[in-house]
Amino acid sequence: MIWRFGLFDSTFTPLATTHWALLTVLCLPLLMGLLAALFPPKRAWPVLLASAPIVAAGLMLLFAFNDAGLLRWQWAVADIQLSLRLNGLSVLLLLTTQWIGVAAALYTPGYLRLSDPGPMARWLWPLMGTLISALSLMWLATDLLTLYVALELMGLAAVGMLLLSGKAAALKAGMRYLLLALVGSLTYLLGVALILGHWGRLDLQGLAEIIEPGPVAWFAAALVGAGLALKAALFPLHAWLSPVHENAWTPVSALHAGLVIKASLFMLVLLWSILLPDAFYAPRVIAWLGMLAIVWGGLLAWRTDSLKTLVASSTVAQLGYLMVIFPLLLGADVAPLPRALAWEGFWLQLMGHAFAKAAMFMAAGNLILATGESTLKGLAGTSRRLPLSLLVFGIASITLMGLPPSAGFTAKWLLFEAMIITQQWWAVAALLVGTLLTAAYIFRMFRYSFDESAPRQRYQPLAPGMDLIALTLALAAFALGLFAHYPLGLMHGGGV
Amino acid sequence: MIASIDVVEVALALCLTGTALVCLFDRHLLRACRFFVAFAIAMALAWWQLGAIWLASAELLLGAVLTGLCCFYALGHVGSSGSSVLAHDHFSEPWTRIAMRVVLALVWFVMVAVAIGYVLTDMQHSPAEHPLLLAGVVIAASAMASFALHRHLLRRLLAFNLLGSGVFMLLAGVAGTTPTAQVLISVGLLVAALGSMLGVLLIRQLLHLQGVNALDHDSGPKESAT
Amino acid sequence: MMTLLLALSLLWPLCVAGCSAWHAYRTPSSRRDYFSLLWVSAAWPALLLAYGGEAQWTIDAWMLGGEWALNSLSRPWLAFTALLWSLAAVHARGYFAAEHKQAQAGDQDVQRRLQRLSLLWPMTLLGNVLLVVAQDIASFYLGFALMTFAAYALVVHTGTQEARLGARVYLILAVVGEGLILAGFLWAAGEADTLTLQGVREGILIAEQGAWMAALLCLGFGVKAGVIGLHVWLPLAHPVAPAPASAVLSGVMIKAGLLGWISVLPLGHDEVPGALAQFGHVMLIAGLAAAFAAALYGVFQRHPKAVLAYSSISQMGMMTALVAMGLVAPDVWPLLWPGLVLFAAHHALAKGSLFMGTSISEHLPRWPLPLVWALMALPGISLAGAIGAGMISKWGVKSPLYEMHHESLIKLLSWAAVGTAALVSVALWRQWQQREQGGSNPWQWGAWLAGIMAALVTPLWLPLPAGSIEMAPLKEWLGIIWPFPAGVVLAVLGWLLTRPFKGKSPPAGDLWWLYAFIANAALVPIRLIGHACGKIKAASVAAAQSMEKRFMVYLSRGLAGESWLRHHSSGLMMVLAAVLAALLMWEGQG
Amino acid sequence: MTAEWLPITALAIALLVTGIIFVLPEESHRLRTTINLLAAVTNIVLVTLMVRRVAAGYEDIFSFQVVGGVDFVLRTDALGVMFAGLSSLLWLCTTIYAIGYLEGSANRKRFFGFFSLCVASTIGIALADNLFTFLIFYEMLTLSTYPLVVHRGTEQALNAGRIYLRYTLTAGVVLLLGAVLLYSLTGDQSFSSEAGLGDYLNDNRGLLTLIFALLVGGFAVKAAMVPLHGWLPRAMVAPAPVSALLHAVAVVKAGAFGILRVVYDLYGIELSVELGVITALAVAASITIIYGSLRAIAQEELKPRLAFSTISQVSYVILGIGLFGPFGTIGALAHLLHQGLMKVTLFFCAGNYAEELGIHRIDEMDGAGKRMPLTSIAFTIGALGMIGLPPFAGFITKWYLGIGAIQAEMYWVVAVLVISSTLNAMYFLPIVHRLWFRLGPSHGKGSWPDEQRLGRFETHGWLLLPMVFTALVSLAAGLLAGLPFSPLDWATRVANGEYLL
Repeated sequence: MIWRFGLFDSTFTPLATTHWALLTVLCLPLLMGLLAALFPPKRAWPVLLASAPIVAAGLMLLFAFNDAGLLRWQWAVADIQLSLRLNGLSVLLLLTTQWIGVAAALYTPGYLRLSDPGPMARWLWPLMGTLISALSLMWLATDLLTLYVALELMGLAAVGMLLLSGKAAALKAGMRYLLLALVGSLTYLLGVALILGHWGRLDLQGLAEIIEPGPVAWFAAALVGAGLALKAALFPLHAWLSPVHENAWTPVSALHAGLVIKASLFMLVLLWSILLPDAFYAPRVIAWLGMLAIVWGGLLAWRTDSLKTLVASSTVAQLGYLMVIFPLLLGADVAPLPRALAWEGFWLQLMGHAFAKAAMFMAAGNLILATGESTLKGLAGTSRRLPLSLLVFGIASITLMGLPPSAGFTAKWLLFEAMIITQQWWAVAALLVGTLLTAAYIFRMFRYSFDESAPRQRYQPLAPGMDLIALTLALAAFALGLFAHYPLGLMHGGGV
Repeated sequence: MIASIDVVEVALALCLTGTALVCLFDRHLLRACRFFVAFAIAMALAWWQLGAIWLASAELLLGAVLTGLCCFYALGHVGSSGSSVLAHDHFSEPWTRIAMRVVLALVWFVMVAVAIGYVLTDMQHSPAEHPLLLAGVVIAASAMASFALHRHLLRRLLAFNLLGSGVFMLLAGVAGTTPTAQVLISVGLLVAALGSMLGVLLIRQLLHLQGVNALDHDSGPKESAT
Repeated sequence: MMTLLLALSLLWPLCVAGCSAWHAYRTPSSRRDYFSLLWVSAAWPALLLAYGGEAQWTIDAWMLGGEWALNSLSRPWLAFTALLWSLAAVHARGYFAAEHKQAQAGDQDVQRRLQRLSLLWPMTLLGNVLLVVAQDIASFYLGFALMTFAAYALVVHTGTQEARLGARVYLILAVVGEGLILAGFLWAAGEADTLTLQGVREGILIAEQGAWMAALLCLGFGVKAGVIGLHVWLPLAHPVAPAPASAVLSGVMIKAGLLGWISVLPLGHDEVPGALAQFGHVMLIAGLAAAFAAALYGVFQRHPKAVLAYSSISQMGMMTALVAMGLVAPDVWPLLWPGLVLFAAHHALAKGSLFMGTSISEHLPRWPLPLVWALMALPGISLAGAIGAGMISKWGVKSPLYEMHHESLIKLLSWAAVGTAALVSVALWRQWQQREQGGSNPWQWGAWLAGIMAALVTPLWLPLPAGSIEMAPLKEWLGIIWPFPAGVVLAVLGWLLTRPFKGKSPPAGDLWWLYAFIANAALVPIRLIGHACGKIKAASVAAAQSMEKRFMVYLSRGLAGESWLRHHSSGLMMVLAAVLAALLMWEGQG
Repeated sequence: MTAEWLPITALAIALLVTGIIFVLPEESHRLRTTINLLAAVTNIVLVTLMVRRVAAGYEDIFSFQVVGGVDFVLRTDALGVMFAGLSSLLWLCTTIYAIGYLEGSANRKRFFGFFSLCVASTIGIALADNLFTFLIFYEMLTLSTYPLVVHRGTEQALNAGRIYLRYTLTAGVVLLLGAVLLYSLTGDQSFSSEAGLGDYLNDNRGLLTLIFALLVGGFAVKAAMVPLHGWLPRAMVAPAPVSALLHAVAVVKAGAFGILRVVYDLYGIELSVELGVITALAVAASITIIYGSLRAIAQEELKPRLAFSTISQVSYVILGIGLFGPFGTIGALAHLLHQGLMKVTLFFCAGNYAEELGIHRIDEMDGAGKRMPLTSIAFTIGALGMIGLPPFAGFITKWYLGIGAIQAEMYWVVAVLVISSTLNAMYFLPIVHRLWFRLGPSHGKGSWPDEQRLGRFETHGWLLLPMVFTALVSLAAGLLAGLPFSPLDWATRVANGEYLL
């Protein structure tokens, strides 16, 4: 399990150029964000210009990984050993982060121009930069300290971004999120304290070697798990999520739903697979909660009247899919084949959802922006006037429903295979029910949009490219599904 | 660790626990904030006692001064004209909620204590040898519970800060004041301070916008809609 | 050359129909000629073809593989079919002259009717020709179906209440018949894996269930041939159809059924299995029953055409019996079939003339009445076997039976001929009663006269194998002729005896009314069940809807739990941590 | 010589057109029409090319790996090419028809976009060589038809769309489960593999049966087999070209085609017989046939009657599969094409009546034959073909099915065929009768519900042309069934391949 996270020594020392690429990836978003705060971009092209080196650095790392396998950088500051590593999973998540981040950034100028954001708008840029940097750091981190730093950085940046819209509802939701996120990190820290106290080290590779099952590992796992579950909005600790998304700006929601909560989940999987390599019940508790999440989130989204709540609740349900996989990822009694399938399915689902959810938020944002209504009923007749936004929404929702040819489908296929091999019929049922519920709420929304009997109203024209950016993301989720072999192969590449 | 009971540590531990509990459960918030400042100073002393000078100064600066100022600002005693809306917590919780939180606090207390017991095996035999650690457990558990119990935003913020301190204390207690632990704690302190500042700003802004001091029913209509 | 002729004889009617349709849309109604010479000529190529000699064609591209042939059987058959069609067409030109004028004067209703008729008449003809030459199942079935369904227009032509009833009965039975034929063909062809009628014959012979296949086919064709029980459309459809249509219906179209039998039954084969022979007996009895029952019932009819229809049933009964002999006594068949064909041909022309005669009696030309009635009686007398071709055809049937010693059948057939004679005389009498003066058209009576002539000299022009038919020796004449006077006498006696009873005559279509009653009675419970099902469905839909509504209420109430979750997030987090810790501990210790 | 570009190009063209249409502005009608028609014609050319290559014995395969053990494979085999041919032919017809039908109405961009997508999915379904690829296009079809069903945006249409999705998505889920079960049992199974699943029979009999039930059950929803047919009559609210395509090729046929693939190419006939599922299939199909016909009789509106007729007719295909033997197979395959041609004709006619005269109910059709002769002739051809009368296409298939039933010694099937023919006659002949034999508004009796004068002819030329074409083709398919490359001939070729004759 551990090798999958790239926690082993690399064969080659990284080239000097990769150092620069690493530096670019980690720091440039932050710097560019600060720059943008000073000179807020009004058009998309400066953003594109600024993000080009970041993406280029990401691709460079990808090629470097392709050439050399696992990359590992190490420094010693004072007495503390710091190290970063890049394996297939990190590359994938890094690229996902960058692309979604870039898409959100490109989307932002148009959005801000149209939505009259107020004076706080310029702060969005540094926060966004911080967020990207923190996320990039998280995918590369190899010790609990760095993870903690990245987690906190990300959390605070996320809270800040969510607050920017300045509406009272947003502030309330943000306040709740802030408090819960802080408490969640403290709980995580408590778990880390136990680990540090017992084993005296924080580097994951070392911990993975020396940790054996025992009460300390279990308590630490429980605390870390609970804290991260709160931050990752896992059912039943998800309730802060939808008000937050409902009131935030569209690009912020997209980033948050696509990436931020996934980061906590990533940490949860990472730490648990170190702390609980062969637990039986804990992953199952998560899985059972996941089943509930699928149903609950689906029902919430089904009955809601607000478009953004629908999208946010669907995140809860989609996280349920990921939770359901836990017993296959962790635990001692899983054969290698289903574990490998579940592993691939998990990350594919995660990435696919990230792309699709980001696209969906953007599409929803476009719809809301254009119609001036945030309720589902307000969408009546949009199929005539805003076909492209709806199409994007539709393509994104195909991924969420897990219908072919999307990443959601391919992931579901892999997961099904894994579950069938291990005979987890409940999980299979949950996934199937989830598909149907997803379809139910998605098409409830479409039903409104196809309603032709509604009175015609004025629509605000969208900035050029806003739809196209969303479309690109949604199609990326498709491509990820159809050509899943390559990214999944990348995940193997570092290990075997 | 020395075998005999360190009087200074015990005193500090008692002082910390006492101030923390008052801070957590006093409905009069101005008083609670004062106690919080006192707690932070005691905390700094504790760090000093443990030999972490850097942490002590950080705690003094970030915890006592900055966070304290933040709290008073939230109450309207620093800077802008004060309003007394926040000064007193008027919420009365149903007894079931209180009972549940008490039970949870106990459970957490036991859990954390047991966990630490496993980490420091010698503590199982003589728990009184680590008074600060014990205080940390008590503070963490009760702060957690009161965070879950309270609805008043400032009180929750205070509870969070106390929880942070408790956790740092535990961390230092079980891991010693190694550089790694110090870095962890400093990051935590910084984040707590930043969070508090952000939280206080939010509280003020919310009060300004809507006159609310708790997060009740913010999106109630959304849920009840079918 | 023959191929060209065949193509022409099949395509010509199609062209005629096409022209008719073209005119309907392109020629103004006042100048439209529905029954032009072109139209009349529709059957001529087929007639020519019949005299062109024997030939065979195979066309693979045609449906399931086309096999067409003119052989010793189909040639005479085609000849009399095409001849009667031609005559009837000529007759129709006269018959519809009055309506034609109305149509040109602008009566839209009449225009519509004539249009329909002039379009579907050639189509019916086409079907008939096709089925005669077809040797493969698909073409045969195609011809049969085309003829059957296109003839609907012929029956319904006048559009009156009775016509619609007759047409409906015709159509219902036709559909039933098509179904039976299809089933029989499928079964037989499926067992024998064949696509030709030849194959079907052989298949039925060797198949285990051959008798049942034969039964299905026979019943299916029997609808057209008016086998007893399925004959009910004849007396309902014939009186309402226009005279030329009745003529072809009764003359050649019901013969299609007969041809069907001959085509599919392994007649005259050496080793007819027992079951099949058994079936032959059943068929024989059915045929004779039809022959007698129809005569008995028919004499009480009022409408001359209904009487003639019953006469057709009776005659077809005889032919049924003769066909059945091919199964019962296979050795007689090689001698019998030319006689049967002659019998059929003669009956076709004679019955055609009789039906055309009904139109003459309704529009009497300014001729001496006795002459007219004498002319009218001629085909009837011939039909009873007393003169002309009738005699020869009787003998043609009788002599093989004599040879093979089936005297009892001969007796029965003779008695049936008595019935025929009685029917014919009743028909003439009814015509006399219902005669009307006025305006016979030369086309009309010309065709009629030609028909009579053709009927009387049938053997002369029918291209039967040489030497298969000969004149009856003089000593047998009495045996052939006697049924006619007997029949006439019986009819007169009967009329005299029943005159005191002023009862109503029994309705035409006898069993139909029983069928209709049974079907209606059977429909009642079905409808009830249908209604009940509908009610159950409505109730379940309503129940489901109310359940859904209730569920939605519960659901929205339940979803309010979301806000509870929101306010207890931190508490739940504590619980989760505690639960996870407890579980792990328990699992680790346990 | 290989031409692996062939299948993917056929698919890509349809997808490309979809993209182009979505990008083009709503107003550029002419350009859209041109592109649409061009693509449809190109596809026909491509399929013709495929037909020639398959006839010459080549099979072109295009594939790439999606994830480990699962490939995306397109292959031109005889069966697939047959279905692809039907799709591309009817694509052209329905496109022409739709252009005329939707002239002047709103949302045409959306309509044609999804229409092309629908066809692309159908082509994908036709050429898919394993279950995974098949499922991709199958679900794509489900989704792309939804906007077409709800196109009008009325309450009724939206409800119909919802019900359509309820059925098809649930079926999709069931199908997915079955497919994954199968994959986890056997791995990636190409439709072209000779082996079949016989190797797994001994150990996994129950599981194989279960998978079969899941797969066929899933496909049966689209094939509208009773009791899974509820969506089809409701989906009638869609515009006529959609109904035509839905009924003739895209949706119901996709279901039937799926069952064909499962039985013939995935399980293999021997195994299906061995499992005993074949007879069950035949029984289910028979029930559907009879039930559909009975319900059709009870309908008083034209399109619902046609819809129930479809339910009944599509099950002929299933019935043909259920008859173990080459004749049943030929019948099933030929009916796939024949029914498509005839049904599309009927729906075109129904659309024409509705557009030109506003006729929706059957009792409004009196005398329409005079007003719209070509339409009525086409309708008559379609109806008589449906009844199974020679020389129309329907007869050919009915014949083969009957022969197949006899050879499989399932005599009751013949009874089913005969009864259903009779029932078909009962619901089609009255319409034909009304068209030609009843007096109606064109005879000065009453007036049409909503008469328009759409064109120089009896109605708009674009509406007339495809209808006449399909009517003629369905006539020719029966009349000249013996020609090489006729539907029957091709079906025979496929069946020979399946039975290794």
